[in-house]
Amino acid sequence: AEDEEDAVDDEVEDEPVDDVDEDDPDEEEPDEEAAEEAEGDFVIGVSNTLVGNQWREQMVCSIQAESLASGMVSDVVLANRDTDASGQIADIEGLIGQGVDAIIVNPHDRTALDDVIAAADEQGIIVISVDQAVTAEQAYNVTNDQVAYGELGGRWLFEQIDGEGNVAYMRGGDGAPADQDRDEGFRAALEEFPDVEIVSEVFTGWDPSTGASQALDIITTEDVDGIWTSGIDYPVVEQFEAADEDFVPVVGADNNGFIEQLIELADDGLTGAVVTNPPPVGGVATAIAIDLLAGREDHPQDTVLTPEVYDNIDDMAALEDLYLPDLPQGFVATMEFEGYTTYTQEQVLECEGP
Amino acid sequence: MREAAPQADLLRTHEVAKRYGSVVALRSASLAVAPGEIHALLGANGAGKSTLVKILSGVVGGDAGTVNVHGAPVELRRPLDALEAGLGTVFQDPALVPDLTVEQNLRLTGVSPERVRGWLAHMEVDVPDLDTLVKRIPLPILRLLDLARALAHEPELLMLDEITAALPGDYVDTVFGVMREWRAQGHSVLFITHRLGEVLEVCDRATVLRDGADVATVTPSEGDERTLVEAMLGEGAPTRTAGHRERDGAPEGPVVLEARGLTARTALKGCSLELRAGEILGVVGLEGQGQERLFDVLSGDRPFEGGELRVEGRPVKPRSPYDMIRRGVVLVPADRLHALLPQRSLRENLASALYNTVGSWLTPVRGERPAVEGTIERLEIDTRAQRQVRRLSGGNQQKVAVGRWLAAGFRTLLCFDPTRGIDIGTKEQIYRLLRELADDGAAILYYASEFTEAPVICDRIIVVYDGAVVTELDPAEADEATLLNAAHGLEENVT
Amino acid sequence: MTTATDERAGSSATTPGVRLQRWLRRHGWTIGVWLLLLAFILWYATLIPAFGEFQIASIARNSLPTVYLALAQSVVVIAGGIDLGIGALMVLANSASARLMEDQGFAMTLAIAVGVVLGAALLNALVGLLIAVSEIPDVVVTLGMLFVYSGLALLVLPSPGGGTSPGLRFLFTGSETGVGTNYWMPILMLALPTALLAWWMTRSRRGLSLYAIGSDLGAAYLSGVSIRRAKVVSYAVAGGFAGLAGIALTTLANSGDPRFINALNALLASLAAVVLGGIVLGGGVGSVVGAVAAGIILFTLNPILTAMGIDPNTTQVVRGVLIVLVMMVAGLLEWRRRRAE
Amino acid sequence: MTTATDERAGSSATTPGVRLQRWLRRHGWTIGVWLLLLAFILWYATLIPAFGEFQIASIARNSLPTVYLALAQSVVVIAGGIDLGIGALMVLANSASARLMEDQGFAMTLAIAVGVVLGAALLNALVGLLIAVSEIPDVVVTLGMLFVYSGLALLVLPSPGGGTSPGLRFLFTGSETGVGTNYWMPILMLALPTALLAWWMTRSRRGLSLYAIGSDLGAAYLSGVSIRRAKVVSYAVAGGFAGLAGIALTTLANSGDPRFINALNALLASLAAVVLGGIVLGGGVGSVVGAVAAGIILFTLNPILTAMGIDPNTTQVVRGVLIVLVMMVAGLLEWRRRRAE
Ligand SMILES: Nc1ncnc2c1ncn2[C@@H]1O[C@H](COP(=O)(O)OP(=O)(O)OP(=O)(O)O)[C@@H](O)[C@H]1O
Ligand SMILES: Nc1ncnc2c1ncn2[C@@H]1O[C@H](COP(=O)(O)OP(=O)(O)OP(=O)(O)O)[C@@H](O)[C@H]1O
Ligand SMILES: [Mg+2]
Ligand SMILES: [Mg+2]
Repeated sequence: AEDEEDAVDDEVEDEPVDDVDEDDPDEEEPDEEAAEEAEGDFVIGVSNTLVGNQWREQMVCSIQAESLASGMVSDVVLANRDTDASGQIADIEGLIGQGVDAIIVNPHDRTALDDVIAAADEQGIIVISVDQAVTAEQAYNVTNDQVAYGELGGRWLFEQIDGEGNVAYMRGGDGAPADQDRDEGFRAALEEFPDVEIVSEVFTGWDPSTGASQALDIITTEDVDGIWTSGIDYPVVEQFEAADEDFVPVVGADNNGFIEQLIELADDGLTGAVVTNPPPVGGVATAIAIDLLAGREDHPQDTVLTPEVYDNIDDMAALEDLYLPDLPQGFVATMEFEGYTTYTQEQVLECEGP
Repeated sequence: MREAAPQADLLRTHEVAKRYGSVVALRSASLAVAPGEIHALLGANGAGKSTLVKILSGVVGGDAGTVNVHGAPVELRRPLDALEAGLGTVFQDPALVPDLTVEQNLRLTGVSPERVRGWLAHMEVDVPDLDTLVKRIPLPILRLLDLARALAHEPELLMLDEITAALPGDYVDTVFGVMREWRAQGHSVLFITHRLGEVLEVCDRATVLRDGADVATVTPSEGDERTLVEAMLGEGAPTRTAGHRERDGAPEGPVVLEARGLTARTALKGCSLELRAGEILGVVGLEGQGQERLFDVLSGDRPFEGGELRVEGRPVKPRSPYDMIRRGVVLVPADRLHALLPQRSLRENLASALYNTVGSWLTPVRGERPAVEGTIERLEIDTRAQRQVRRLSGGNQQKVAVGRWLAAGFRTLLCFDPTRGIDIGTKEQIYRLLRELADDGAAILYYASEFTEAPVICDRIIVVYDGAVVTELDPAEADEATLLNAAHGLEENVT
Repeated sequence: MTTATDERAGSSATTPGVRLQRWLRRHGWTIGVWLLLLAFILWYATLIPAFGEFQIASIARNSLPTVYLALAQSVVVIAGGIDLGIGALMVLANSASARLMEDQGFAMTLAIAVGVVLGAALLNALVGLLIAVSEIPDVVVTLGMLFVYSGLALLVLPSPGGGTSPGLRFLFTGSETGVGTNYWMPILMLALPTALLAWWMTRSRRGLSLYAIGSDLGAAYLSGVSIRRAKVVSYAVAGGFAGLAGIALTTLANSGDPRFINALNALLASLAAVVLGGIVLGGGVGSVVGAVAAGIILFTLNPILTAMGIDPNTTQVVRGVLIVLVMMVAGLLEWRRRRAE
Repeated sequence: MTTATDERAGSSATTPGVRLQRWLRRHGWTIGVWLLLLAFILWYATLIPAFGEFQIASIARNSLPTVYLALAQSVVVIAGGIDLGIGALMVLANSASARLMEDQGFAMTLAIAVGVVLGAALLNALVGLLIAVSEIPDVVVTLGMLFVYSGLALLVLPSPGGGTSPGLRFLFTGSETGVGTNYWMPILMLALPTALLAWWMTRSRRGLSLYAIGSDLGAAYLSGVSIRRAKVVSYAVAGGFAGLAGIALTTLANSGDPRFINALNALLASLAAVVLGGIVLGGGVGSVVGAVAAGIILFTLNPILTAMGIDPNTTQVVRGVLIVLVMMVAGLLEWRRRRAE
């Protein structure tokens, strides 16, 4: 996975650093606190509102693993349940009450957390939003660039079908910020290809079985030349096999199962591209939080990790590198970020915090 | 036939006891039933008869005491134990599952349909199709089905708990026929009833329970009623005149409730009556002549199509009981538990009718406590099991059904068979209460399924037949024969 | 007097015609639901360009989980209970089986399937026992179990994954890949358990005892039915069917999915199927056969609404209105019949 | 005999001591739930480094939606019904209010809030009317409404968004930003509606009529209660409280969220609160005051389990087990008391 990590590093370095607001009076507080605290005594709180989801699971595990590997965190407090924005606010309030030093949130809503994040900041708690950015100015954001995700994958697909034809657009969760961002990018790419038509647009809700049955519907009733998926990829490819139809180009995410299909089915005519959407953003956020708490290094307010695109035409080697033969289909193959995460793959898989 | 020594009893219970929480349902019941006899089990409400029967049929476990069959002790832990010991039961409550067909019910209890059909044929009850849902079968037939099912087990002792309470006269005779036949075969019958006439007619011996203990075993014969009543109720048993009017002649009060040619579906075919303040008007009729619908219509529970209904001179067309309750007309229905809140406390039940007297959205309820306590005292309601009305004995439940209207106030009382399944002592209390109410100016319409009741307490009697009032009688001349004739629609000459 | 006697007697002289009429009346609802299902399928056939074996197979296999769950809920409801945990138990069975069956051979997966079904039956029997012994209302205990089962599912399988063997997939879906045109296998898997359960419920003493406790606890008790045992049996059978539903899910998706929302959606579907199927909440009335048709109807709604091009957000509204409408029509018919009687 | 007479007489001469005893016994459950809540909060206080105004305010304001919804469900359940659509109605009110209130001033948002509450009451009153007139069981109609309301919510607000005014946020949460240490305002918003509702339910004729129809429909009818009106009123009141819950959600999150899962989670919470609060499903028994405490307990569980560091996946299991346990303890106490009587 060397290429990819390098690539990501590059992206991060490209990020403009001017987001950091120098006059922010709160900025100094964490450092003072850190000075008082003995090293290795930080408590990190995590707020996540979707459980039973592989990606989120790995995100949380990367937080645990990084906390353990850093040796500077004494406890990770998980507020992890299915809930909505108001529930997440309550969870964060609970974490504030626990006296955590930093909170890593995967926000349910862009704006709803503004005030509670401000309240946490007042108490000197560092808040880092991962996966999706929040509007709260006090928060650090560590995100995968979802607009780019939509755009890169879209462009690959439209080029693959030579700029004309029917495309199925299998989106994620209706209303989710990530889905909206990806949509923005996808539409931007679509603008450039006037002869491409979307013949079917569905929301999978990022649910494999929903996606599978929708894909089957599409394959058997529509004449499509390509399919863009928001990460529900290998179930879609399975439907082609099941329905015994000829493959069309498929765009998916860095799911282990999809990578496997791209490698194994290349000879049967499957072409496809992986757009990375790595869950270790959690680990990255943890590393940043520890840096800030220990006063070791300053970080920009926003860290945006741009996805990579690997297809099974030109980047077969990269795919084979990513592939993890012993792990399940749904597992996301990108597990680390060089430059940020210090854990080993085993530590992520064990998923145990300090 | 069994060759048993005469002294060897078929069944002997020794000091059987049962308590529900702190309420002693059965204190110490000893009972001996000889082979080849019909043995009556008598007692006031709450004496513990049903409880004893349930213990003997293995449905309820006793707390103490022993049960011997043919001299050998038996453990009755399950209904099957009782059946194997030769004890078969017809319970007071129907024991057939309403949503299953008769055949499925028989399968459920492991009884052969052939035998049941045979017994029904023997009783000359037209065999209902066994593939009928039980809930579509009328209650009297169900009771006979229960009986046939019990007989199909060929029990040595057949226990019948108030089987005749829900049966019309001809079927009562059928049941008596079966009982005699059973006795003739050397088997025995344990028979529970509140009707002393039936005891005198068919029973060889009678055991009387009082307050959960046996007090006497007698051989009943004509003229023994008084003795039996005293045994059941103890010293100072009331006489059967409590409800009688003091003065003679028709009451002079104004007409408060008037029906003119009421029709309702096929049940009422032009029914007319006048009810005056201060009188108890008796209604007499055979089963299913429309009297039930008449009460429902008068109380606003069900609609009528034709005719006219007036309360205090003003015509009304009630859409729900509330319309009649507002006008002071209240109902005490046949099924008392239907009118009460069985799971709720005695006091809540008495207070429930009060809620109609308070304002609608924001007015608070006031003055409920004195009204409730006053009613409890006036009716001498037994408050031992007051936490849930369903645990009161039948008689006390009946008092609550009347009492809640007493607490709330009314002008016209419609009583449908208020003494069904009620012991003589309580009956007298209810008669007395109704008379007091009438003397205070209330108008009371009173239906009794037992023909002997109406002449005792009513000022006038009307007879319903086929959905109409056919006759009016003076209680003085209404002996049982006259009433029966009229009820069969035979004396059409009288207005 | 004559009329009265006639009525008493009338019941004995049942001609075949009368019997047929009574049979139709008694099973009217069940027949009605099956006719409705037929109508829906015919309607669906006119909505799409080609209706054939593939669609029949698709409907049959994809409605398997809903149908099994409808059967499970039916049994409990007929016995006078309600099982709010049934959907979560299905999800637990799905998660556990997908995890255990991954990369196993057919024989092994079959053994695991049997084990999961028995395990689910045992687990839910314990729930029934708790209800019977403690006399806490069904809703309360099973509401608790809804959380317990879904929590266990997440512990067993933290995120979607797992798999099963092609052989087992063939057994349930009629195809080793889970897709295909073989509709005999899934129809058999629908019909066989339904027929067995329906027969057991209405013909065997134990099955009848479930109707008995649902219909009238007192009468059942006096008839010598062991109420506790009947309660436990109803929950055990329901648990077994929930386990079967979980296995069916595993074979359909070739994976497990432990998310809470699945449990809730499945629960709602089972309740809707029971209600539409004419099984009266409160117990004692209805046939499991009706619930099966209702379960398939509920499933068929999705492709129909999609084929009609209805906005996915409106789909929810349509589904709700449909449930209420069907119940209203049925209620109206019932009311008219009662009035005419 | 003497004892019996004594006991009979005893009832009329009620000493203050006896009255207190009777009051304690009658309200035992409600008192018990409040004590349990107290115990939970004390426990929570020992689990975290500093327990103060912030925590009290946080618990008070964040449990507002659950509490309002618990009140709503209580009213319907006491009146013998059950409203499966109540959570979805809350979500609809939340979505509609968040959409309408965005960028509006305080006066306008207040007017919208009133409008939404009244609208929700009216909408649910129609549901009650449908149930009362058609006599279709409550579960069925409200199950349908669950889908209808959530569909409408998605139509009103296709994806999370919207907002409200700082003034309205202050009204519900005690802070214009929704976070802070002012606990008086949210506690007032908890206590005032509860007190009003409790008073109305037990003191006014209309309120008592809800208990009456819940206790025994037939008996209520024969006592002259208008069953239809009482049913409609129960659903209308519940609708109003669901509307209030929706507004509370809007002020807490400063946004609306139309997703189905929210409706289901809210429904489950309302059912659990009612059950824990001692309101008997089936109707007629219980006090809305108990449901309030239960609602807060259910909310407080989250921070407690987090603070205890329990594996999040186990949390579900713990929650379920807790519901069952509390009910079992309560059942045991009730049983012992009955035995001692
Ligand atoms: N489950 C119960 N809980 C409390 N008390 C009960 C219960 N069942 C019966 N009792 C009480 O036990 C006493 C005996 O009741 P039981 O019904 O056995 O009398 P009975 O002789 O059959 O009267 P009846 O003539 O009304 O049938 C009554 O006072 C009744 O209140
Ligand atoms: N196993 C049991 N556990 C608890 N309560 C029981 C049991 N069996 C019967 N009861 C209760 O006992 C009460 C009355 O008992 P019993 O059967 O002796 O009265 P009954 O003769 O039917 O009364 P009545 O003649 O007035 O109808 C019933 O209300 C019933 O709820
Ligand atoms: Mg009795
Ligand atoms: Mg009795």
